[in-house]
This record gives sequence, C-alpha cells and structure tokens, in this order.
Amino acid sequence: MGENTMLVKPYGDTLNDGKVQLSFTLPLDASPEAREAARRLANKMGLEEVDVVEMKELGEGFSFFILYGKLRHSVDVSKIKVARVETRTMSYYEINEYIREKIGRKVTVVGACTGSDAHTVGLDAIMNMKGYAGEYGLERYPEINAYNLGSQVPNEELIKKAVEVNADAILVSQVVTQKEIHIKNLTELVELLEAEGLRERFLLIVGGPRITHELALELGFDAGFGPGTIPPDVASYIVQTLVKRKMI
Amino acid sequence: MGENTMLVKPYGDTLNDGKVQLSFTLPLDASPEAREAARRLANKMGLEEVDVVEMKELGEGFSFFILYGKLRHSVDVSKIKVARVETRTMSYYEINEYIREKIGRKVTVVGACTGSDAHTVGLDAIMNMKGYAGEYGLERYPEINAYNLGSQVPNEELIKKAVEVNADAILVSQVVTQKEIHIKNLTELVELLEAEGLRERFLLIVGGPRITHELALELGFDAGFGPGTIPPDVASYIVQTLVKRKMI
Amino acid sequence: MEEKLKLDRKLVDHCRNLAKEIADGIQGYIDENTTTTVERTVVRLMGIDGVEERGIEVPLPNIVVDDVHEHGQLGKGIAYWLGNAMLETGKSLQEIAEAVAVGRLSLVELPRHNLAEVRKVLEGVVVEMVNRIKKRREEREELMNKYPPGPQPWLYVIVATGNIYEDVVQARAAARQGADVIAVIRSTAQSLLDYVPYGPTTEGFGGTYATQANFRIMREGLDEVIREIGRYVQLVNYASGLAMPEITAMGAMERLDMMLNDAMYGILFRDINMKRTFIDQYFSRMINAFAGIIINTGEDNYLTTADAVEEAHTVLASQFINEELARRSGLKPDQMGLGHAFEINPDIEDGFLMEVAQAQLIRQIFPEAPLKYMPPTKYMSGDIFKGHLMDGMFNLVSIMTGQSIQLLGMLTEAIHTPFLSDRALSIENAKYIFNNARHLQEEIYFKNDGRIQKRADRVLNETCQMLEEIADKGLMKAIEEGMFADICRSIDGGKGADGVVKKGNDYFNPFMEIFREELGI
Amino acid sequence: MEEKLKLDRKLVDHCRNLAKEIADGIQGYIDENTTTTVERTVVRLMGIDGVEERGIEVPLPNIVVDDVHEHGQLGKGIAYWLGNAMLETGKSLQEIAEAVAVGRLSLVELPRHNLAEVRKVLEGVVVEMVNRIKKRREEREELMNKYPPGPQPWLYVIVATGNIYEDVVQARAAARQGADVIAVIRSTAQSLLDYVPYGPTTEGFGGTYATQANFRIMREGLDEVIREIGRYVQLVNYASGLAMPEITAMGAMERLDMMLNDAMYGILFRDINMKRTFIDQYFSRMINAFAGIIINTGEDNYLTTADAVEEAHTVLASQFINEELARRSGLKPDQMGLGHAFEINPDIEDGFLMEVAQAQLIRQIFPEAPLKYMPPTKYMSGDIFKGHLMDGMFNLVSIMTGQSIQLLGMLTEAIHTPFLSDRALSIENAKYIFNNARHLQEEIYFKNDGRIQKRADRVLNETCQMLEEIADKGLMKAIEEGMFADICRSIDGGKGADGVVKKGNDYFNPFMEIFREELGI
Ligand code: B12
Ligand code: B12
Ligand SMILES: Cc1ncc(COP(=O)(O)O)c(C=O)c1O
Ligand SMILES: Cc1ncc(COP(=O)(O)O)c(C=O)c1O
Repeated sequence: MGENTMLVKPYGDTLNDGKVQLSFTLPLDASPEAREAARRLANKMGLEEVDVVEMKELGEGFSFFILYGKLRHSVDVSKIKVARVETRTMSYYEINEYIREKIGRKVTVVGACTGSDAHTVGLDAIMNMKGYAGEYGLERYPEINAYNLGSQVPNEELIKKAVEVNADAILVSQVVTQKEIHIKNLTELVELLEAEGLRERFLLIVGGPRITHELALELGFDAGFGPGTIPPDVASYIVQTLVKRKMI
Repeated sequence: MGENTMLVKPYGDTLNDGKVQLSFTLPLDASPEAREAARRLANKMGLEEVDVVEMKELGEGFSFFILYGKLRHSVDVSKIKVARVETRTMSYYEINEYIREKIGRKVTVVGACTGSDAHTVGLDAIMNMKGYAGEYGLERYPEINAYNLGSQVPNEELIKKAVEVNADAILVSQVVTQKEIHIKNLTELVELLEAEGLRERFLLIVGGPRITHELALELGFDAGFGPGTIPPDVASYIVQTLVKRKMI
Repeated sequence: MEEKLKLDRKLVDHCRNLAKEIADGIQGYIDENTTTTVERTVVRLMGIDGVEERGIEVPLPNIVVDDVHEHGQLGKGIAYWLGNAMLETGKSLQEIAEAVAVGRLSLVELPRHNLAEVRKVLEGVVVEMVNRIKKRREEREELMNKYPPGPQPWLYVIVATGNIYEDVVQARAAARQGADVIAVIRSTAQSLLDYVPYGPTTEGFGGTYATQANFRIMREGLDEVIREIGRYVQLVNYASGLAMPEITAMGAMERLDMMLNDAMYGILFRDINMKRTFIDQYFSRMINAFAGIIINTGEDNYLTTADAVEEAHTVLASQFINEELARRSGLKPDQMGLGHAFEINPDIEDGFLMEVAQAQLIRQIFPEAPLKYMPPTKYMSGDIFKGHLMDGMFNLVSIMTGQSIQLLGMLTEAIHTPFLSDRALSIENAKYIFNNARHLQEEIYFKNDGRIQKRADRVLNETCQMLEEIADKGLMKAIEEGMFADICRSIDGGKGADGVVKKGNDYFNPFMEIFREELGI
Repeated sequence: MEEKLKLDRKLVDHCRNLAKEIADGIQGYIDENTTTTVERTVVRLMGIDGVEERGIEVPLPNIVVDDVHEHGQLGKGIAYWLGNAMLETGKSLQEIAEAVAVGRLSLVELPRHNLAEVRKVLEGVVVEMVNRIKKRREEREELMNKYPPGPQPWLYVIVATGNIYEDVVQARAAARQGADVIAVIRSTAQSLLDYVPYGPTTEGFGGTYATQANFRIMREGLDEVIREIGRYVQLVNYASGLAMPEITAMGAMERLDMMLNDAMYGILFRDINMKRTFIDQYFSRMINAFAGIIINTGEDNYLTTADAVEEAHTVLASQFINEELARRSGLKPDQMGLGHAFEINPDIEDGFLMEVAQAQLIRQIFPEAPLKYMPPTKYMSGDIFKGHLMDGMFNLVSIMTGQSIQLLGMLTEAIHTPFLSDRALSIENAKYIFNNARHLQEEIYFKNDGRIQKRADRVLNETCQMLEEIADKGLMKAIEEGMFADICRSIDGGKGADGVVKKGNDYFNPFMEIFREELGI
C-alpha cells in the first residue's frame, strides 16, 4: 500500500464497523437450514457476525431473507479515478452567446431513443421546447437546431438523419437495460459509425438512468449523462467541446 | 462435489440469476468516485453487473448507497445440517397429562432475564399466567411450578434460586445483543454451573430474538428458542426431555 | 356509497353527453369499416389455429385473411369466404386453412355461393364457439362462487420474466402470498406485431408473449393454486396493439378474467393508426363484453409523460370517452375497469390531498366501475425505501376512496421488472394498509370548500371544457393536436393503416351479429 | 384547533379533578422529604463540580452530601452545611468540597451559624446560578428567533453510539438531513447509578452517558450546524433514574431544550423506589420549568409491555396525573411534552382508525401541550420494509391529528440502535409524509358515532374509571397493584429508598425557594 492509501469500509454507527444490509431470495422453503444457507452466502461475500434478521416464506419453494453483517473488505479510494464531464455548465443565455461568439453559426443536434426503447421522457426533457426542471430544452435555444426523432429509432436511421442535416452532435437515449440491451444498442451504433468512417464527424452523446460518463467513454462515446441531467449541462458540453476540438 | 450436491444461489426472477440487493453507508461525500467505491466493494463481495441505483449524501462526509448485483457465490445446501428442537409440541392439556402420567410429580422451572438485560416481555410471554398468542404461560400449568425472577438478574442469583427450589429447568432470556453481550452473559452462566458441578442437574434453556437452537448448543445449553416461540413449545421440550434423559 | 365531494351533477351529465357526441363522431367510421385483425379474429373464432413455417412461423389466420385481402375482397368479411369454401370443398375449416397455407387453395378463386347458404353452413361452427365462450363464462362464475375472490381493492400484480414457465412459478407464488389478480406483461415488441405468436414461449423481452398456449398454461397453473388456497385468482393479459381483437378472442376462449383494452392507448403510446384502433377496439370489446371479461383502460399512461397536477382532467376526459365507447360495445358498467393513477410528484406540498381528490372524484363519477388504480411509477427512484412508502400512500388513498383494482406498486419500479421478493413485499404492503385502514372510507368526510373539494371541482370543470373542445373538433383532430398525454398522432399516420378495409354492403360477420344480439346492442 | 371528536367535556374536567385529588395524595409526602440527589443537585447548582479518584471516580456532590447524610444531618438541607462551611472557613465552595473529598474537612463537625447568616453568605452564589440559567434561557430564545425551528411536528431522532464524539457526528448529520430535535440516549445502566459520571465519555452501552461535559460537547457541535443551516435544533437528554434532578440541573446549565422527566417512569421501568421518585421529580421539574425546558413524559413505555388496544386508557390516565404533577412544579402547558405511542398490532383490522382516535383524543384533551408521539416499536420486526411503512403510517397519523414532537421510528427498530442511514431514511420518511399531507388535518372530519369517535369515547370513559379507582386507593397503592403497564412495584421496594430523608423544620434549599417564587408556585 502506498503512502496515499485511503481505505474505506461501510459505516453503520462507528467508523470501520463495516455494517451492510442485504436482502435476497433463495429457492428454498423456509427452515433453519435455509436460514443457515443465507448466513453462509453472506459469509462468502465477506460478511462477519451475520444476523439473518428476517426469513419469509414466499411460496412455491422460495424464501426471502434480510441480513445484516460486518464487511471484511475495504476499498482504497485513493486509487479511484473516475472520468467526468469537465465542462462548466453555463446558463441558457451564456450558451447562446458563446455560440454566437465562438462558433459563429448555429449548432445542429439530432436525438433519438434507439432500438426498441420507447422511453422518450428523458430525451424530451433535454430536447423539447418546454424543457425540464425549469430549464428550456435545446429546441428552444435560438442558436441550436435540434431534431428529436423520437422513439424506437434504428441506429441506421439515426445516422442517416445526422448526415442529412450535417449534425454536430448525436444524442442517444437508452432507458431499458434488461439483459444489457443498452450496451448492445450503443455498441452497434459506434460500430456502424466507424464502419462508415463517420465516427469523428460527430460528438457522440448518450444519456439514461443507468448511464455514467465512465460507461459512455468505455463504449466509445464522447460523453454520458445520467439522472438529474438538465439541458444546459448537455448544451454546455457540446459547445465547449466543439470549440476545444476545433470542430467548428 | 459429491453426488448429492445441491448448489443454490439467490433468485431475482430467473433461477440462478444470483440477484441480491444491498445497502450501506460510506464515509465519503457523494461523488462519481464514491459511487465507484461502492461498486468496487460490491465486486469484492462477489457481485457482478453491479448497479448503484441510489447515492444519497447524508452530511458530515457520509453517503448512503443502494445497489443491486448478481452474486457469483453459491452455497451447497446438501452440506447443511442444522440442529433443531426435535420434540413434538403438545397442547396445554396433553402436557399436563403427560406430566401426570410419565413424571408423576410437578415440574419446576426458574426463569430470568440475566445480566443487564431488562427486556422481560419475551420471558413473560413464555412464563406469565396470561401467556402469549392465545396460549397460557407456564405459570398457569397446574403441573408446573414456575418462578419468574424478572429482569437484570445476575447469573449467580439465578443459580442460587434454581438450587433452592430444586428446579428441573432454567430459562434464560437474552434480548440485547449489542457488542455480543448476550454471548458473554450466556457463556458465563454455563461456566458458573460447570464450576459448581451443577450443569447436569438442570435443563438449560435460552430464548430471545437472536437465539437459535444451533447457537444455544454451541454455547453449552440444552436448547434455544427464537422469535415466535409459544409456551407449549418450551413446556413440551422440557417434559419430553426430562423423560428421555431420565431426569425424573 | 356516500357522495363525499359535492360535485355539480349537471356538469357530470353534461360530460357524459359530450362523450356521446364525441363517440358519434367516430361511430360512422367504425360501422363502415373492418380490419385485417378483426377478420383474423373471426377466423380464430371459427376454430382455425396453427402456424405455417415460412422462415418465421406465420399464423394460419393471417394467411387466410391475407389471401383474401390481397385480392381486395375482404369487404365481404372473411366468414363469407370460409363458409363458401366449406360449401365448395366439403372440408373442415381447419383443413381449408391449411390448404390455403400451403398454396393449394385460394379462397377468392372458388365459385361463390349465396350468403344464406354460407350462413347456414357456418351455423354449427359459430354456435359451437359461442357456447364455448359462454361455458368459460359459467366456469368462471362457478369457480368464483366456490372460491370467492378476496375483497376489493383487489391486489393486482404483474409477472414479466419473459418465460411462461418462470411466469407460472411467480404467479403461483404471488397468488399464495395474497394476490387477487395476475397480469402477464407482454414482451415489449408484441403490440407492434400484426399477428399473434403461437405456442408456449420462453424468450420474451421485458415480458412474455401473449399466445393462446401461454394463456392456457398460466390459467391451469393458477387454477391449481386456486383450489388449494380457496380463493379465485383472476388472470389478465393485454389486448392493445395491432392484434387486439384476436388476443381478446383467445382470452375469451381460455377464461382470462380481465383484458387491457383501451380505445386509444395503441394510438398514443404505440403509434398505431387511429382508425385501425377505433375499429379494432369496437369488436374486441364486444368479445370482452360477451365473455364477461373486465376491461382495463390505460389513462394512467398519460401521466407518465404529462404532469399529474396539470393534466389530471385529461384522464377524466378520456375515461368519459372510454366509457361511452365501451358502452357501445355492450360492456356493462361493472366490466369497465377505467384506469387512473397516483403519479403526483411526492415532493409537492399537499400532493396527498390532491391524490385523494382525484381518486374520490373518479370513484363518485363512475360508481359502478371496477376502477383500476395505478401506482406511482414516474417519481419512483433507486431509493427503494422511499418508493415502498409511496406505494403505501398509494394503497392508503385506495382504501380511503374505495378503489376496486389495485395494481400494486413495486419498490424497485425504477430499477427492474419485479423480482419475486419485490412482489411479495408489495403484497405485504397492500395487505397491511388495506386491513389496517379497512373502514377508513366510511369514517371520514372532507371539509366543504376545502382543498380536496376544490381540487376535485377544478378537475371536473377542466374536464368539461376539454370534452367540449373535443366534441367541437372531433376526437381524431383532438388526438392530432396532442390533447392527450402531450402526444400528437396524425389521422393517417401510424402503424396498421393498411389493415383498414371498407365493408361491402354484403359484409358478413356472424359473431358480431350474435354478440350484438346477445348484448342487446 | 377544531374539536373533531365530540368528547364529553364534563368527563374531561372530572378526570382533571381526579388527577388533582390523586396528586394531593402524594403531595404531603413530597413536601415533607428531600433526597440525596435533590441535595446533590443543590450542590451542583452552587457550582461545585469535579470528581475524586477512589478506585472509581466519585463526584464531589456525592462526597459532600454523603458526608452530611452519614451523620444523619441532611434534613437541614445541604445548602445550610455548605453556607455554614463558607462562613466558618472563608473558602470558596469548590475548595470546601475538595477539602471534604480528601478528608480534610467534615461539614457537620464545624461550628454552626444561624440560617440568616448562611442565607446571606450564599446569596451571591445562588443568584449567579439563577442568572446563568436565565441567561441560557434567553440565549435559547434569541437563537430560536434568529434561526427559527422547523414546523411541527418536529422531527425528533436519537443518537446512541455510546461515544460522545461519534454521537456528535451523527447528530450533526441528522440536523443537516432535517432533524429538529436530537436526543442522546443514555447508556443502559446509567439510570441505576446514584451519581452522575464526569467528563467526556466514549464507552457507553447502547447509549452515551449523560455528563455535563457531554452535554456541552453536543450543544457546541449542534450550535455550529444551526448557524450553517439557519434552523434551531433542540437537544434532549434523560432525567429519569436515581440522579434525576442533578441531570436536569446540568441540562439547565448547558442549554438543553428538552428533558425526559416523567413522574413514574423510574418506578415502573427501572424499579426505583416510588417515594424517592416522586420527591425527585418535583424538584427536577421545577428546574425544567425555570429553565424553559420542555419535559417529555414516558407513557409510551406502558404499551411496550401492555396491549395498546386494551390498555390505551392507562396512557391517558397517566397523562392526567403527569400533567397535574408537572403543573405543581410550575411547568406551563407548553412545556408538557406528554408522551403517547403508536403501538397497536399492525395486523389488526382498523388498527389505523384506533391510532387516529387515540392521537386525536390526546390532542384535544391537551390542546396546548407539545405532545410527544412515539413510533411503533413492539411490532417492528426484521422486515425492515414493512417497518418503514409502519413508520410512515405513524407519521401520517401525526400530521392528521396535529402532534407536536415526532420521535421518528427506525426501520431497524427490531435489530439495532440506529445506523446513520437508518436515521436518514426515517427523516426522509417523515419529511415526505408531513409535506405531502401537510393540511390533511384541516380537510377531514370524522363520522359522528363512527368507529373513531366511539373508540375515543371508550378510552376516555375507561380513563375516568381508572382515575376514580386510583383516587380512591391512592397512587402508590395503584402502582403496587400493577395498574400501569402491568407492572407491580411495592411502596418500600426498589432502588434508592435509602436516599429519602425527612426534612427538618429548618430545612433550607435556596434554589427551591427562588424557583417557587419565580414560577409563582
Ligand atoms: C414512463 C415510463 C414508461 C412509459 C414511457 C412513456 C414515454 N413516452 O417515455 C410507458 C408507460 C410507455 C413505458 C413502457 C414500458 N416500460 Co417503462 N418506465 C417508465 C418509467 C416509469 C419512468 C421513466 C421516465 O420517464 N423517467 C423520467 C426521465 C426524466 O428520467 P430519465 O429517463 O432517467 O432521463 C434523465 C436522465 O437519465 C438523462 N437522459 C435520459 N436520456 C438522455 C439522453 C441524452 C442524450 C442525455 C444527454 C440525457 C438523457 O436526462 C434526463 C433528465 O435528467 C420507468 C420507471 C422509473 N421510475 O424510472 C419505467 C421503466 C424504465 N420501464 C420499463 C419497462 C420494462 C417498460 C416496458 C418494456 C414494459 C413492457 N413490457 O411493456 C414498456 C415498453 C417500453 C419500450 N419499448 O421501451 C422498465 C425498464 C427496466 C430495465 N431496467 O430495463 C422500468 C425501469 C420500469 C420497471 N421497473 O419495469 N414505460
Ligand atoms: C419493549 C422494548 C423495550 C422495553 C422493555 C420493557 C420490558 N419490560 O421488557 C423498554 C422500553 C424498557 C426497553 C428499554 C431498552 N431497550 Co429495548 N426494546 C423493546 C422492543 C421494542 C421490543 C422487545 C419485545 O418486547 N419483543 C416482543 C417479545 C415477545 O419478543 P422476544 O423478546 O423476541 O420474545 C420471543 C422469543 O424471542 C422467545 N423468547 C424470548 N425470551 C425467551 C426466553 C426463553 C426461556 C424462551 C424459551 C423463549 C424466549 O419467545 C418470545 C415469544 O415468542 C425491542 C425492539 C423490537 N421490536 O424487537 C427493543 C430493543 C430490544 N431494545 C433495545 C435497547 C438497546 C434498549 C435499551 C438498552 C435502550 C437504552 N439505551 O435505554 C433499553 C434498556 C433495556 C435493558 N437494560 O435491557 C434494542 C436492542 C439492540 C440490540 N440488538 O442489542 C432493541 C432491538 C431496540 C433498538 N433497535 O434499539 N426496550
Ligand atoms: C391499456 C394498455 N394496453 C397495453 C399496455 C401494454 O403495452 P403493450 O401494448 O406495448 O404491450 C398498457 C401498458 O401498460 C396499457 O395501459
Ligand atoms: C420518560 C423516560 N425516561 C427515561 C428513559 C430512558 O431510560 P433510562 O432512564 O433507563 O436511561 C425513557 C426511555 O425511553 C423514558 O421514556
């Protein structure tokens, strides 16, 4: 361990007590043996002094358990570096001003919920006129041309539109994550763009409740936005990055 | 792995999907790094596809996390043997009849909440006249002499009383478990009895919300009773065991 | 039921009249047209079933109907062509369909008999199916007598594993835990399929395909548990989308008890053509009416995109329209599971009061309807503890206002489709609240001119205004303009428009005739 | 406040009269006796503090009082002996106490001056302390003006780590999360200690020792946060047990805002001698009255051993008695945090209605009291999800009935003393419910002669009967017979009986005199 090691553990009411709550179902009828199985599983997870505080029979051979225990493991936070969107969020007025001054032409963005995803609320929050959380959406920005293609848009169609309107940025929303479908969809988009030699032409941005900037980078996107994002976060990122990367 | 291996894993909605919910606090301000720390801890616990679904700042440098993930570990339930109280629970009438027929004299029990424990409700549930969950307590049984010493009784005093009234069984209740104080109290009682050569003279029984029969045996007791115990469970155990062990 | 809100009854009547006007505006359209799925439904009701392998499995009803539709002859009604083929070939309907499937027969190429003859030859088949559905209905009544369902609000939960066998396990467990109603959520894409998949399925996505085999497997799985627990458990599936009436027919045959069957959901949320949808829902709901199935409408969905405080009146307006359209299909008030939802932002001061107002308002306006009350979804978050509590408040409002069908909220709503344990916790939640506050409704009154009454009045007034506007411009136009759920759909856009077919003067649909007669429409 | 329950006001007045009768029955006893802890309190109020190492640390107040008590001379009041020693030695009180501690001085052995002289020499010290307490009171008022406390019901949470420094962290975090009141739970054994521990402590068991240093550390920690968040956060500790008035005095000096200070809790739940307790509570509450501290009574505890449905009236009866005894100590109605609890078995049908009835009943009977409403504890289980929901229903009843001080339930009640996150979830729970149902109380009425009203009437009637019985036989006898919480305590049994001392005719207690005067008793 280096000098700057900073190990942290879960905290119940005393530093480093390691207290963790967990719950799960086992395919077992409720019985002392099932309770013991739950306890042993918790042990395998690195928990000590495990208390199985609840065992509830769910029927059809299943039981639900709630447990508390003390975690043996710790994590060295000094080693953790997480990429974040570094641009400063400007106001609606600042952003439009910035575009007029530093870009000198309108910025064009194209957005869509791709694949089978029909959850448009998140993307609409960012793009629609009426906006979100008291902030106007991108469509309202005088210096931005925004095209919202809506739901269940195939990746091919999205790319076609982006080329057609000569977009600066592509905005993708992915809400459904079952069976990791979002990863599949997003990867496919990047591959398609690369295959057509278009990847560098656009800022590629993804958002959704399970999206982090880190994940976005991993998948080959330029940026990722999670829960709580407001339109100016995205607009600020786009305009500042266009300038920085001289994509103007 | 033997022939009868039966590995089980947590179940969310598909057999062996391993789904587990957990929550804990870390001594970190909310940040992408803190979220990542939470994720890594879950990884160390053997969880894959970890979703940190909630990060909530608690103030004073702490944050709370809720996570879901898939557990890698499984447990072989075929290997689990848990001791249980094997006696059949009889009814109030059966028990008194059993005492009259097979023991032929009144059975004497002494109960107490020991150490600093002042939680009498559990012990009272088993012993008091009015009983619990619709079942009379031991005091009501015509064939049982029951002495309830109440709360915060030192182990020495409990033993003294048991000898004095020539008890068949000693009933101990332990509710407070902080810093494992119950283990300490219970172990002390067994050691005291052994030191005085009295251990074999009594059935030694413990109960409480965190007591299992398994734990009781480990600590050198004859039986342990947990949540949901009703008076006839205990009475049945006592009378049948007295007969079986020829302590009559 | 006591009228706790002092509503202006004249306004309510006015709303109902407006809804009639609005329905009149589309009724002509409904009467003049049929659709491919309506005709496929007729095929299914005639007992034709099965698929033909053509790269993918294509259901025989599609093949049969397409065979006629391609020739532009569907306006006579598929029944005519099938009857005609029977007369001509002497074969059974199933044999005929199979022959069409392998290309050995084309229905329109056969010599044509007259309608009276066709009607005659089909009589047996039609009566058989009508009796089969009647029998299912009686079966339900008997079982419900023998194993009475729990008290209302009924605990309604969903299963959504994608695998029918896994679903059965979850459904049976839920029934044992106390669920009164089990809905098998469909795979995401199914509503956009212009056919119904076939056989047992194990690979749905976010839900399990609605197939007749799946219906049967689940029904059997539940019936077994019903006998053990002595309580009838109702089964639900979804009949919105391009194959709406076909799914309804399957449900009628397999004794489903409820069916999601909204008049506008497909238009708004699945971008299905509006004419297609209005025609489909008419026949679909007629089948439900006849089969004694309760429909569930989908107004709750509006509040997932629109704001529950601002747009509360759109829910009520849509309910008036749904009610009127349902009535026209022969549904009785006690089959109208009108939907609404508890979707107000939990951080709003007095939001609870507004939820009470809305739920009470709807209860009073539709006193006989088995209202379906939907849980918080939009404001659920990764904080499962707060979510569980919101679900509890939702349950409390329900028992306070006498709702009928309670779709239980899940603490993990924002995370994943329900785990077995999530469902169990939800059931526990509802059982606790319903029992612990069982007669609260009887015990409380609302202050005159207080926040609750004022809120209800306001919603009712806005509803009236909205219905006036819709009556004025017509329902289709209103939808075009995004008056519901903030969503705009154009009259000729959307999926499935090509399945709309103008009826000929000689259009023949024996089932519609019988249902109309039996239902007194 | 509207009177939603149509209570028989005559019955309520009758109950109050009975409570007076009952209090009269013990008042003579209180007036005629003092106790070792009352005298130690006087010592502390005179500014004497510190400990002497004698194997364990023994506080100077104990040493000083024991010195006199051993000689059977405490009936004159310790103040006399201390003043006398000042006159005789010319030393400061602290020096005198230290001299006694090391055995260099015995108070009773000094030549005796007359009371007038003693009174005179003590005047400065007494006035200084009285002013110090007044100043604390003003400080509180100023801070509350500048940083107004949140709206009622106040969010009251406990910290219980056993370590004062860890407690401070938890308390500050809770304050930031929204807590209005922080109680530092005491170590299990402390109430049975016949002294107050000294200095900062870090090793309590299931709670943290109440010491003056701990009070100060926590007060400072909270004051800092108060300035940051702009909201006053109240601090609470426990003054029940063998050292009751001493702890109260410490609280008065360190600006605590509330103090658990019941008239009977120690008797029933800690087996402390009843005479001792009645005497101690009289002086202790007088200090609280003067210091502007709200007391919390402990009737909630009855329902942890007795059944909340059957024994609801015992809570109300005890509240009437506690109220009357508090009044006699000079406490104003707005300082009487009478306790009650939400402890009905959650599986009872309409249990929620009964909780509403009880909470509303108590609210109406004590309209000015800052009622302290306690959460479900007995029926909490390892099922933290259900527990969180029960806590939510508890919060809802509170906002529906206008409770004042809400001790927040913890989802882990059945498992461990609260984790930081448990507390945060509880605060979130209460904030959600209180805000979302903010004006529910104003909006609803209860049905005449309905379940809620009938339940309240029944409890009130039973309370009356119980008070009649107690008035008849006397409070001490009633306790002997187990009329509260199913617990029997004998008149001369229990701990601390030997600390009761008959006052002499010349008994002198300058603080009691001043407090009586200032409080108009
Ligand atoms: C509303 C909703 C619906 C509505 C959608 C209406 C619409 N037009 O969007 C309806 C009712 C139609 C619906 C249907 C279904 N849904 Co849905 N739905 C939801 C719900 C309740 C809320 C989602 C939402 O609107 N959130 C509010 C927005 C503002 O938040 P957000 O999306 O996170 O967006 C923010 C950020 O993430 C970010 N962001 C999002 N996108 C983008 C894009 C860019 C470029 C940027 C920069 C930022 C950004 O900024 C936004 C603002 O801060 C969630 C549960 C929940 N509470 O989360 C389930 C949920 C998402 N649905 C789910 C499912 C399974 C379905 C169905 C598949 C169910 C079925 N079998 O029929 C269907 C089919 C939908 C489909 N084909 O995709 C699951 C997904 C499970 C999973 N993890 O995979 C959820 C979690 C519910 C559940 N527990 O089952 N749903
Ligand atoms: C009631 C109660 C009290 C009452 C006790 C009144 C009394 N006379 O008993 C009062 C208010 C006085 C109290 C005080 C305290 N309590 Co307390 N209390 C509880 C509470 C709410 C319920 C316990 C109860 O009565 N359960 C009902 C009975 C019927 O269940 P049971 O005990 O499990 O008994 C059953 C079985 O276990 C079994 N059983 C039990 N004993 C025996 C014995 C035998 C021989 C057999 C056969 C079977 C048997 O049979 C019973 C019937 O089925 C719990 C929280 C909870 N919900 O569990 C906290 C709790 C136990 N208390 C707790 C604490 C910390 C305290 C205090 C120390 C707090 C403080 N700092 O002041 C004090 C001090 C008490 C002390 N010195 O021991 C903690 C313990 C934490 C821990 N795990 O160590 C708990 C869990 C609350 C919490 N989260 O902080 N408490
Ligand atoms: C009325 C109605 N129909 C159908 C559905 C299901 O959607 P889909 O038709 O896409 O399966 C819903 C969704 O909740 C609904 O409310
Ligand atoms: C009135 C009162 N005093 C004191 C206490 C605390 O107990 P102890 O005095 O044992 O610290 C309680 C417990 O909740 C109480 O209600």
